Amino acid sequence: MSWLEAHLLTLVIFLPSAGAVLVALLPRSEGGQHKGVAFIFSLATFLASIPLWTSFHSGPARFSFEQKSEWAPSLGFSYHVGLDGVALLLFMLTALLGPIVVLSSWGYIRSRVKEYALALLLLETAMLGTFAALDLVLFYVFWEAMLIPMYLLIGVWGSERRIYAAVKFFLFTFIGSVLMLLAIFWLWSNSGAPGHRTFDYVALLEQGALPAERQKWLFLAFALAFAIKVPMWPLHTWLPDAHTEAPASGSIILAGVLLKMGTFGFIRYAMPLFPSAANQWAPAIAVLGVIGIIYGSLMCMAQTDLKRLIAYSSVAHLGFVMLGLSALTAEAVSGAVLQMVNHGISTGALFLMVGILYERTHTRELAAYGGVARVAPAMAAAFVVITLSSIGLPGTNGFVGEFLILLGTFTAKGMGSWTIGTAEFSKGITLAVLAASGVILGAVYMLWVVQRVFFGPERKAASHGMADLNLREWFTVAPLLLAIVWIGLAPQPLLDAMRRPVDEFIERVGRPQRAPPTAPGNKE
Amino acid sequence: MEVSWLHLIPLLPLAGAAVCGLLGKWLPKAWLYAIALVTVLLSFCIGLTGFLRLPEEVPIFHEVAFNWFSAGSLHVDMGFLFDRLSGALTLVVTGVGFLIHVYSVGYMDEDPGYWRYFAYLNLFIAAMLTLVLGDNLVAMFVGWEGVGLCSYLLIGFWYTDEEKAYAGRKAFVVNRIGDVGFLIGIFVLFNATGSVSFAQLGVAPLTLATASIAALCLFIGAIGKSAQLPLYVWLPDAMAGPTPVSALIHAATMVTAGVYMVARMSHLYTSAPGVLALVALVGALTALWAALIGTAQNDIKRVLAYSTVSQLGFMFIGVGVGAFFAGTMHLVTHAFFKACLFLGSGAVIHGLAGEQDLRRMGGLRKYMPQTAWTFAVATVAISGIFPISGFFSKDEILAQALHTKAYDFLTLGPGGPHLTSLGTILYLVGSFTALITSFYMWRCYFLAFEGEYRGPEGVHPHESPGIMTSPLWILAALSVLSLVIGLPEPWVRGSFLEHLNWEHFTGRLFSPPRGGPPAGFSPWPGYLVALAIGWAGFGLAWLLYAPARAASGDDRFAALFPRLRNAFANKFWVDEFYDWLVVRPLWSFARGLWRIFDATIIDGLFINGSAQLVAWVAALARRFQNGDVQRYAAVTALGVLALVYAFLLRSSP
Amino acid sequence: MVDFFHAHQAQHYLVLAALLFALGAAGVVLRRNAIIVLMSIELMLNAVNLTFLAFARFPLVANSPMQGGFSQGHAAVFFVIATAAAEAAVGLAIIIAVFRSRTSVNVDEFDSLKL
Amino acid sequence: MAEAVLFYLFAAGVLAGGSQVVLRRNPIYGAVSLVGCFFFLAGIYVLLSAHLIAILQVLVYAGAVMVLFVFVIMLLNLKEEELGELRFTFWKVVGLVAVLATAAVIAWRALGPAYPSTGPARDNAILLAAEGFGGVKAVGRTLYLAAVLPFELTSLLLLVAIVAAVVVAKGKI
Repeated sequence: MSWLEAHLLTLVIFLPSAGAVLVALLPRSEGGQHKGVAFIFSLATFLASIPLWTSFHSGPARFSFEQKSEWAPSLGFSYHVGLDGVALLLFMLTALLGPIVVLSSWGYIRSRVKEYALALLLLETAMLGTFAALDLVLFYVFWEAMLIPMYLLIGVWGSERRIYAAVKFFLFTFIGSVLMLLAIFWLWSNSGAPGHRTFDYVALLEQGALPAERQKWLFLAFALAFAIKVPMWPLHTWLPDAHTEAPASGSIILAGVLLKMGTFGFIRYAMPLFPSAANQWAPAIAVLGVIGIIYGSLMCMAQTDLKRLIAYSSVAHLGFVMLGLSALTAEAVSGAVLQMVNHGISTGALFLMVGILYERTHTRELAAYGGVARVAPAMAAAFVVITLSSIGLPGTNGFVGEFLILLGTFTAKGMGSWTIGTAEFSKGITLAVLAASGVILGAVYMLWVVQRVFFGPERKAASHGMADLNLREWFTVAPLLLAIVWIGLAPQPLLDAMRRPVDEFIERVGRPQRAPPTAPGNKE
Repeated sequence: MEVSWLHLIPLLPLAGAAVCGLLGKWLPKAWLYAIALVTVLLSFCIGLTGFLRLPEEVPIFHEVAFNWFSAGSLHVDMGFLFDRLSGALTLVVTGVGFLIHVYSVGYMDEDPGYWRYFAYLNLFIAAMLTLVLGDNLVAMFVGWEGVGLCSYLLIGFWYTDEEKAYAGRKAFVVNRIGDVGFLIGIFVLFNATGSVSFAQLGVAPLTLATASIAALCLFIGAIGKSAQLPLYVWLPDAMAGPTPVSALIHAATMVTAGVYMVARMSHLYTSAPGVLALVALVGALTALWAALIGTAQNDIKRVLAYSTVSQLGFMFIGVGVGAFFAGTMHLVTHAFFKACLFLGSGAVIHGLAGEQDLRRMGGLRKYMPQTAWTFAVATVAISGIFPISGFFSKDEILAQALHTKAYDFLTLGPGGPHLTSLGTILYLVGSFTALITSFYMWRCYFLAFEGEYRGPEGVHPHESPGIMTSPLWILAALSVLSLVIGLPEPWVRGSFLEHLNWEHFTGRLFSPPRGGPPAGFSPWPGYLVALAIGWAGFGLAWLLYAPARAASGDDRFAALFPRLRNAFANKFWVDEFYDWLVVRPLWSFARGLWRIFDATIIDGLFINGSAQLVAWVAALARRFQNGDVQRYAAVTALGVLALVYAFLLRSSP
Repeated sequence: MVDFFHAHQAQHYLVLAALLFALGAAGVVLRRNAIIVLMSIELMLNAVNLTFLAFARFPLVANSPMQGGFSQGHAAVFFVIATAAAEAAVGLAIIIAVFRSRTSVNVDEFDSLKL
Repeated sequence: MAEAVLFYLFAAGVLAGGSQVVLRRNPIYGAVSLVGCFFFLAGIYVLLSAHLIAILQVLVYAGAVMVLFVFVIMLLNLKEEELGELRFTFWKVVGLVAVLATAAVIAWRALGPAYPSTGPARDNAILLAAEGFGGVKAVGRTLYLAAVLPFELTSLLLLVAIVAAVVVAKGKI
């Protein structure tokens, strides 16, 4: 194995940081060279990550491209990175969105361009690192490192109520993270004798299950951090504010990658580390997921602000993902992972389109729009395709994910059943049927948006000679459109990549190992 | 037989759609037309070749194009199944589709969005072919939703009109309600059998409960797609689209998908006789309901739309009584004459510069004789007047309903009365509906083509160009000729026509209902009654709307049944009822939930409330932070005292 | 010699340190003049130094567990002295700076730190 | 015996000097008595065998640091009315009481039985005295061998302090 091969992952992770260093060295100026550097480095990151995808194969090792260097051996943490199929998909998604994000706000960001480019590049490294980390401390460092550039993106380059939104975003996320940090420390202190303790994810995973009583609290601590990030109902209210106030690039990152951190955290950390607790809480999470689906959809129908509406649609979509994860069947979990990617692409693209609209009209009010399709037909066509993906039409990526989730949930016999009176309702079937109603509501609100914005007579926002997509915007939209159709028609490579981690996940969480008996009298 | 060319049938129109949609704006018009038309024609030719070469013993072509997705135990192939049923429907879809493409060249020529139109139309053909040819439920669902999408796009084709855009959205959403039922049906079947392919579902043993639930869920899908009670409301509004679209999608092909699906899943439905009865009942009620509304509509396309809903009801009676061949046969014949009717109405609208109101037509036979003749032929067909196709196919359904044995084992509840008389009820309802059908179709014909011209001044009614009339003639001819597939089997036994006989042709395709097919009844009594009914409807229409005084026909009708006609004219207020019951409460609920729960309780009370609490505590703490360093020092000294006390006096011995 | 140790164990030095510390602390709490506050802090630091030295001189165990032995106490005092020098320099600089802008060295007039 | 006399003498000097710092209204008297206090303290250190520290106390504290204080006091040249009155407020009283109570607790505890007159402390002290404890060599070995990193860092601290003092006091650079 050549040096390059052994360090490829690390190189990709830190390539944007190298760009950030370069940006920092460049003098402050009015020109576009900061954005240019950011674009080149994010594009290079994406290109460099392509070999990861092409040379990825599920070998005997659980993680590919693994690299481990001691960092502080006496404290048990190390620089340990690697990718399994699930992480790889999200890693690729992040790398793909990187250059698109830089291009998306090219014309819109005019103040503090240097800092903006810095924030974007550092954020990208943090995001990539979060997916690749295999050490809990490293993971936590990357996880928190995402927070700062994102906080600045919202707070500095956002719109009117940006400070409120940024603080809200920060506090919400941080409260969860702190509990997770405590749980990480607990795991560490429990992982061996002093001097032999470890933060290493793989080592912790192989140590076997903790007592059920302990798992419960640790799982809750991890789950809270991730649930806020997802965000699960009722912890979602930071999301509409953050999305509404963030600039387009921030919204794309937020929807495309940051929300995935929560669901990724569930599938990578919270559930496998604490399998019996996960198994025990899964129905509750599934119920919250379904509430999120229906509630989020209803919220969408009540909005008058375009970005806020799409933010709420994320709540609904992520509800699907959480439902799939907690169904604990191979179909549903595969669907959930696929849906993470799908949501990143389609909702990212939606925010991209909204950003393009906003750049022209400077309004997010739905009432101001109408008849845009007449003046900007290509924009309308792109938006409709993305909408179709968002409502899960067959042939687009959204369908495969939603279908697998619903089918997997429907057949989830392990969830047990509720008894109401004498009637017995299988939890899986009930939840799948309820969640399916979200499919209807999704069509209701998304098509309403399409009609409101693009159809009908031309209203205020469309009237002053709105330009259609320009070349730069095409470059941002086209890859996402291609991805939508490509994943819709040929999702199998993605499903193949995630097969092994999903199977292991099911193996570990789906059928809980006999947890060591808890202390007598502590009967669970 | 495994083949490798089946995927071409849907792929060609899809490629056409892609070219038209992506490049159409820049292509010369002639090229675009050529691409759109030739791809469909090629599909038709492939379909025809395949159809003629179907092997005699196992008349099936099958192809697995690629593995679409598989996860866990689920395995979904993009596979195609070409048997006599799907083959025939392929021919109908591509054939009628091609004719409508031809017609559209004339109809849409002046519209600036013509390239978009042809892209959508080709996409529709591709989706419909996927629906028909799919070899598993998921592939079928792809087409199922795909046609819904095209329907949405084409209904809202003239999107600058808010109402038309709304109609498209309504169609999609109502269809989605059904689609969710379909999805759940797939899940139930997969849960029970572990497979989604027709081949395995066709032989899988199912318990009555599973079969019933699955059949019911799938039927909900059919209700949505095929516009049956209670989800039919989108179809009349769907007439907002260009008229050829109404002909192709909302009459001939897409809306019949539900019937096709029930026929395709005959094994499942015959395993669930209760649901089968429900299918027939829903069909009968819808047929009657829509026919009644159709008597009092003034928009020529709406009349045809309600007649479509009504005819679909007939088809469901057919499949619901276990006579899957009868239902699908009516599907085929209906495709021809209804497409002809719609295209005829399109020609009328075209010739009257956009006028759709029957009250402002009249006497058009003089101005557009070709349209009038073909329209008349199709009207004869739909009214069930001997001997044109509709007569045979509709009567076959009614006769099968009367003699059905599908419900012999069915009781109303455990130990309740047997439902043997259900078939008779269906027959009576169906016959009465046939009478009304004949009446309103002739009313429509008389109002439009006979009597004096009542149209707007300054409009010069004119015949359409040849490119539009020739499809009319072909479809009219097909409406007549397709009678051969409906001739009773005993009549044609032994002759070459036997191979064309639909019952014989599809013989082994469908599972027989539990009581077995009805056999040994004479068709004659049914024919006589049907003949009488057809003419009676014509007579009634003549009484009220005789050519000479067609204009005042509605007044006479209203004078006869004032309240009833008012109810018909207002479509039984169903739209208003749904609006009141579902639509407005849902939106108000969403807004209320947002304001009260999301914004006030979660965000206001819990989130900002806790922030407020922190602020109060901080305000309290701030009073101690007055900036006086010496006070800080004093407090520190107190703290040191406490620590020293704790360490030195409390803890050590 | 021996008698002396007998008579003067660590406790005498510790009591002296406590009193000196109290004097310094009282100065910090009571006096308004910032320079005197600073000098009182020096007193407190010296009281601490005294404790270090006393404990280094009279250890309860025979051998120090730390590398460097009981001289570590002296090393600590050394660092305290260095830090105190630095602190005095910066503290006096601050006093000068504040005096320039406020023409006062009274600490109770410095309250711009309050929220 | 002589050492005991010396101890009480020095201790009295230390306390007297210290109390002058706190009680004198004019800082210049305070500073001068602080110098005296430090000298007496250096004597105490000698009694504790901390010879090097005692020398440093005189050189650094009584010398360098106190010169700085005196210099600043002269520089500011406060007028009589600017010196400020000693004002007792509630919190000052609380602080004073707390300080005195703390000292009392420590003293009471120190005089208690933690350090018995005979026993290990005494034996260890005798042992230590024989090893040249507190001399330049002993302390130097500790500083340069065991605590070399903090020792070097101290230089950094002093550098920072110099820069900070210049920046803060200079106003505009």
